Amino acid sequence: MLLNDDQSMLADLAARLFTDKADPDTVRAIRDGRIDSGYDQTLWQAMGEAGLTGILVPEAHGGMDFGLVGAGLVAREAGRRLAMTPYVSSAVLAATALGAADDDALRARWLPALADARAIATLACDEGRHHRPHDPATRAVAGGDGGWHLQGEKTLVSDAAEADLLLVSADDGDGDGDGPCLFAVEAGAAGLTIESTPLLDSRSCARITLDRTPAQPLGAGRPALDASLRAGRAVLAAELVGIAREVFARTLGYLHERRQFGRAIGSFQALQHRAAHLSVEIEMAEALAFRALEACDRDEPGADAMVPAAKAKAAAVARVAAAEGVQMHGGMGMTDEFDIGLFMKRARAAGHTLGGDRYCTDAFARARGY
Amino acid sequence: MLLNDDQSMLADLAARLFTDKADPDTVRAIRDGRIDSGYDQTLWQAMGEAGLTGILVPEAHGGMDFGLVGAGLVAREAGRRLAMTPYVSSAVLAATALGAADDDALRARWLPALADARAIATLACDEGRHHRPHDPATRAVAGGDGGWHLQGEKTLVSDAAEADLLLVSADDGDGDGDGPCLFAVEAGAAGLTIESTPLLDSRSCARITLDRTPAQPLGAGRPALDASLRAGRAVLAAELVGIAREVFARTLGYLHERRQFGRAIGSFQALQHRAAHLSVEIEMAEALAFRALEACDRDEPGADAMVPAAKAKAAAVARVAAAEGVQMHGGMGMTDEFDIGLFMKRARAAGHTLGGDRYCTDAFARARGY
Amino acid sequence: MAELEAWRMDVRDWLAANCPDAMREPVRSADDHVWGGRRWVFSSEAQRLWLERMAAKGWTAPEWPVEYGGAGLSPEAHAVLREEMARIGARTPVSNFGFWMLGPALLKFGSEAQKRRHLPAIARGEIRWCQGYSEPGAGSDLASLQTRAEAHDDHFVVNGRKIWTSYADRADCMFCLVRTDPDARKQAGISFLLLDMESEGVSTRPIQLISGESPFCETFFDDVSVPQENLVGELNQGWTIAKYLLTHERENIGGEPPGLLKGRDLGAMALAAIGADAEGRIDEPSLRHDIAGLEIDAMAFRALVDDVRARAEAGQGVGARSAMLKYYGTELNKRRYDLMMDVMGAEALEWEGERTHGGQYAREWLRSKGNSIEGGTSEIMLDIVAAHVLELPRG
Amino acid sequence: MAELEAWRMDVRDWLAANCPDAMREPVRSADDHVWGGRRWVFSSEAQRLWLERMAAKGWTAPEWPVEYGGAGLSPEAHAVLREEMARIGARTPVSNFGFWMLGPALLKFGSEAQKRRHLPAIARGEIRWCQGYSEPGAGSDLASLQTRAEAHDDHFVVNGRKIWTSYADRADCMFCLVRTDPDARKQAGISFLLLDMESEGVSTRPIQLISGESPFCETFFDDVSVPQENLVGELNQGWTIAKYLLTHERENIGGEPPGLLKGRDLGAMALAAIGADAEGRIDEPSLRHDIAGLEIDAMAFRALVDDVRARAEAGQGVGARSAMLKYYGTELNKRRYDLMMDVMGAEALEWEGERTHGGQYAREWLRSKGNSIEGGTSEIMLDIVAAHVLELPRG
Repeated sequence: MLLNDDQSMLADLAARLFTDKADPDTVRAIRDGRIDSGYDQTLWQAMGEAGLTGILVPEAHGGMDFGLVGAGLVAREAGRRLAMTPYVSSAVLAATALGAADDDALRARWLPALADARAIATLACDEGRHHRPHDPATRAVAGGDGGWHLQGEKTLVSDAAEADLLLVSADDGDGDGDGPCLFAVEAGAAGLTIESTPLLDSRSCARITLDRTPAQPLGAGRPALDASLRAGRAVLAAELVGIAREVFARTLGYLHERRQFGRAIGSFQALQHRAAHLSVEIEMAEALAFRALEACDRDEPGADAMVPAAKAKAAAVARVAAAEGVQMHGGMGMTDEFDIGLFMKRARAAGHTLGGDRYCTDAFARARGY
Repeated sequence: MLLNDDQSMLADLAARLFTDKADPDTVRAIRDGRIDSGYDQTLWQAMGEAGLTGILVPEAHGGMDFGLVGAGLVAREAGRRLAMTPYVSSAVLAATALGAADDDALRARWLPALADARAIATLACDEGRHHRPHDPATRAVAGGDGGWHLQGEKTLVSDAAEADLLLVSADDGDGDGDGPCLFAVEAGAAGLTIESTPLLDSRSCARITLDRTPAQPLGAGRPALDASLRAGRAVLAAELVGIAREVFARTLGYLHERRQFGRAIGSFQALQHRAAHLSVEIEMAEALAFRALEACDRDEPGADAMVPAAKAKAAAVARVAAAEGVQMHGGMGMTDEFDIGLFMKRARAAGHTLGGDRYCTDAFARARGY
Repeated sequence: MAELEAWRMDVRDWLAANCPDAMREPVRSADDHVWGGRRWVFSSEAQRLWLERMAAKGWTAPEWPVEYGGAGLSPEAHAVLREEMARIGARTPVSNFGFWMLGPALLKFGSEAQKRRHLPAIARGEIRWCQGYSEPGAGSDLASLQTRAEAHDDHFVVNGRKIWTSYADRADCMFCLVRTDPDARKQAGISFLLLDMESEGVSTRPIQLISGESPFCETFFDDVSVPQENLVGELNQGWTIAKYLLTHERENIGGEPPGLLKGRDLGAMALAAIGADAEGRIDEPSLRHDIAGLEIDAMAFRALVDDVRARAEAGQGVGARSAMLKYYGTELNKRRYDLMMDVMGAEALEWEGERTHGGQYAREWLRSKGNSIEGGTSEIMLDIVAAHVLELPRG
Repeated sequence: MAELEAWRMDVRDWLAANCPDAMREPVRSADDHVWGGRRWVFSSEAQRLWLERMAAKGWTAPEWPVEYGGAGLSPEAHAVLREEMARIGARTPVSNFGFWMLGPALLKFGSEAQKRRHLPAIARGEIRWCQGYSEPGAGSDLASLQTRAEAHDDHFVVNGRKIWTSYADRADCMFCLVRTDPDARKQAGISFLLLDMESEGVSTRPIQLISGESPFCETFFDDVSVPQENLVGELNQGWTIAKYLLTHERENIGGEPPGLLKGRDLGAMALAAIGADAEGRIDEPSLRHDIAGLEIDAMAFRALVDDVRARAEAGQGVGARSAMLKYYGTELNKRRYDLMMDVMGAEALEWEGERTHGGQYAREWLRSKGNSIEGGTSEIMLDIVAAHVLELPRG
């Protein structure tokens, strides 16, 4: 899309910030314990100072209220540098859910803290191997005192160990058929257990157990969950586009530089055609991702079809870009020393998060009425 | 597969016969009315003299009883030359169904006539846009006199206008849940209407209507239908392999001969890789088709999975071979003057007949237990 | 902006008053379109009237200068005219290769005399042009063309053969590429020539495609005499014009091709053809999934086309990116037709008969296979992307 | 035939009496396999005994001549031995690159002294060999290798660096390709050399793959002295041996690769992981369809492998067709792992932990990406098929 001036400035800011402060090698450092943290704290603080952690937080709560196109521009640059931060969890999923919450006190307490990176929050909506957010087994039970307790287990909770606040989806058992609601659970709450489950992309991830854990309802029903998921998927699509772009740029560089049989391997037509095809796919994935983000910002009726479409497309393209990257780098691409594998791993994890291609393709078909 | 001596002789015979007597241009001649017939009568008579029309008929009824591998070897050569004959309808589908019939008089009357090409028979099992052979709307009603009548409509009946005998699937309403049975309907029977519906491959095809049409049950229940369909699918797979081989051979020839930019276009690596990939796919499709035919002949338990697999694979490969054939021939491939388009049309029609890729892939999954 | 709004109101009023009702109906077939030319027979008075009125305003070629039969509109004013015509569904009053290709070429490379002679006649729909580029031996490698034009005192003598000349059998004139210097290397010896199809020695033969009849012809030249004044640009410099027009042609691509899938959602088509399950969804899950996947690609492609257009309108050049659109758009169209064949099943195999409007499914499916060949093959497009977008080294 | 049947009975009896029960259990991991060598430590008495007994019969290298530690079996008799071992699940008693690669090379190109010295030691499992072919700058273009061996009076001095040397850190000796004539063009200046990994100046560094640890190493040579007698074949003629072994290596390919998908049906895996619908089918129709499509390809591939094997056994050469199998088999394996990731969902993303045996899904998926690179890339295989099967002209 053509960016307006504000968007261009934001994109430049993000590009500079991540180029300076993020480095794919941090993935290894965190994985191998050379950095003793689940995320890149220095980078996260820098993002906080630049206002990026509050990109979706209303100005009244100290945020930039930039909208999803802005959040996507940041995510794309984060994807290029494999930034290890709780950006999607906290600044996108949680900020959107809290923004939709029907509880001013809750919003006033948490949104400013998220906006200036004093607190981290995340969303817990998955339970099994596959993303099925609208049918949780986790139950919310109203206590006699008007409070609520949660009972259940959640998997694939990003940044749970670092989070000050978890937004957990649960069935409130009111039988109104409007689906699950979100509940706020604070770190250290009674009955909350967090078991770290390292994933292939080396990001912080956990399985959490809730046993009579006190929780506060967000009070906005399923729409808050859906808004959060939609924003998260659209922003992940932009991150995946960043991954695809970067891995392709590196592969293109290698095609220029690596010589075999007395010529640059990029001069072989079979590789040229595959690279050319891939370049079109990447352009398309990017155009669709930002079109979908824009449609969300404008609340267009087509947004519900565009967002899963954008996520499915970006995930597929990022996977192909990574696979072609490894193949075209030959043996080097298979070594941990090269970064290509790190992009491949993140593309796989981000592609699955909040619904893999099949889930998203199906959601697109449903939104289109078939 | 490695052919035994008998099979090699048969393959040589078929190759010679179709090379001499069949010509893709016959498709145009029949389509444009230069030959006033729904099939190539000269070729069909020659096939009869060589015994190929009786390849699946038991020796006791004057046939070769060669088995399906033999029938597949013939079909592959027929595919290469786009032979316009009722071979699949009469020599494979009908011969197999009649061979499974539980009525000696019916067998004795028709099998010898099919074997020496005095009569043509066909199978009518489709009704809608898509192949769903086990749920016909056509009904068979027992008359007071012990005879049966059929009521219904069938589509996509190959060679119906030329057939002396139609084997029609119908629900006999006995409610035993064992599925449809086959009934024999003779040409000219009361209430039988044949409306010709020309298809893109220019073969004889019709929609037939049955209105209180007298019919004789084959008496073998659904197994006769299933045996016929299995044989037909396996033999069509072999025909599709022949189509793929021939169209690929012609394309390879063009890659050698056509020059652009001062070199043979076959020296361009992008085309080389696509051709090389396709050559492997064709080898695989051929290996699987003949493995499936062999499995039928040996009545292996795996045959029910292998046959739809072979059909789906061969159809997909033939389509790709034809599409690559057109693309690599450039504009020439798009002209009716070249034969490539004829192969593309036949590949599409044969691929759909008796179940397209989706039907066959699903049948494979069912046979595999998932 | 106020100026443009005033212009919009003028256009709207004029169209309301002058566009016949019949010319606000969609064009139903290629024959329903006005191609123009010496032998043109209007199929209705409305067609004739509409062309006459639009030509009088110069709106058949709105951006051409007034002195050459156009209206001298700016791109912005032209956009308004297009929008207002689209608003009431007004048909294009006339078009042929004279408008699409020769006009732009003459405006850039033609002599003053050529512009004055040919452009007004095109704009009035009096001369129908066709294009003579490809030859049997010169497809993707267009510059290897062999049709020979020998320069004599005041004329050329043309011998050779062109292929894929759309409507050559109905056109009045042809612009074509010919070899004027057989010794020069490829591109260097090519000239751009105009010739009258009624000249002695010109003959045409229609080409039948795998989908049936087609507008394409072969055209044969047997000692055809062409006046010296019909040379456009310099002698042996025709390749420059050809390259200019090839890019021009590709930049027009990216819109959805016409045909029965245009603007249609395969999902809706499948719901109708296959039926719905208990949830109201296409009752064939693997087909539903494949359709959704393809429609996602189509949506992504449209998003890219929109981006490229927006950049072009913002004055950022399109350049070699047009090859990306040509490549993907045509391959996508082929995939959509392939899937349509799956959706329609047996019905899509029919070749004749009323039920399928004469085998429309099968014929359009087959015709779509040519999309990735005509106007530059997919292979050439990928070569262009590799060389000029990715800047990979030549093999 | 009667002779072979008698042989079969003898083999069966001997195996029944001599194969320890523990050696009839499947090998559980690469570490469970006996690689042999100077530093080998048997993990059980059964391992030791089994190797000793088999080596004494010459059955560790059944087709090698008796005088070189083999049993001199005909291919037919060897096939019977293999079948009888498979019947009771008997393990291969020992193997390493000495058996797979060096043995065949020495038998064809080695001197009598080299055969007598090296083959029996390999057959007895006393020396573990590794292969030194690839270099950082010489991957697909192997012949551009730069590791240098300078010929002195009675020895060579080797300098350079090899990569992808499997188990170089655990092997006793290496056979490798070195450049002995730097002025000759590529293939012409290469020799085939044997060297002891304990020689001064040899060092190794393990390579970590994207999937985790690996058997691969880099190996560095710093003025390593190698005796003249360790040259196999003629000086500067090593390429002939390398080519022979590359073909030999590919001909062994086509079997299913080891790993958690070996012999498993993705459909059954999905039924367990996703659950069944009311009809007992995988409760995700698009996944079911994709699995079925892939398993059809797998079935077709196996049919082709069987055909090629049958032709080879019937004495019809395999030749460049082995490149077809290498290409398709590895690409198929990658596709199967990709689909497995879809099937297993979140569980497949785990990198550690008992639930997934230390992230086995993710790691094997990542490892599979190397299949189409190692042993000749898919691109090289397609080049070979194009040139030697389809006989298309060189670009």
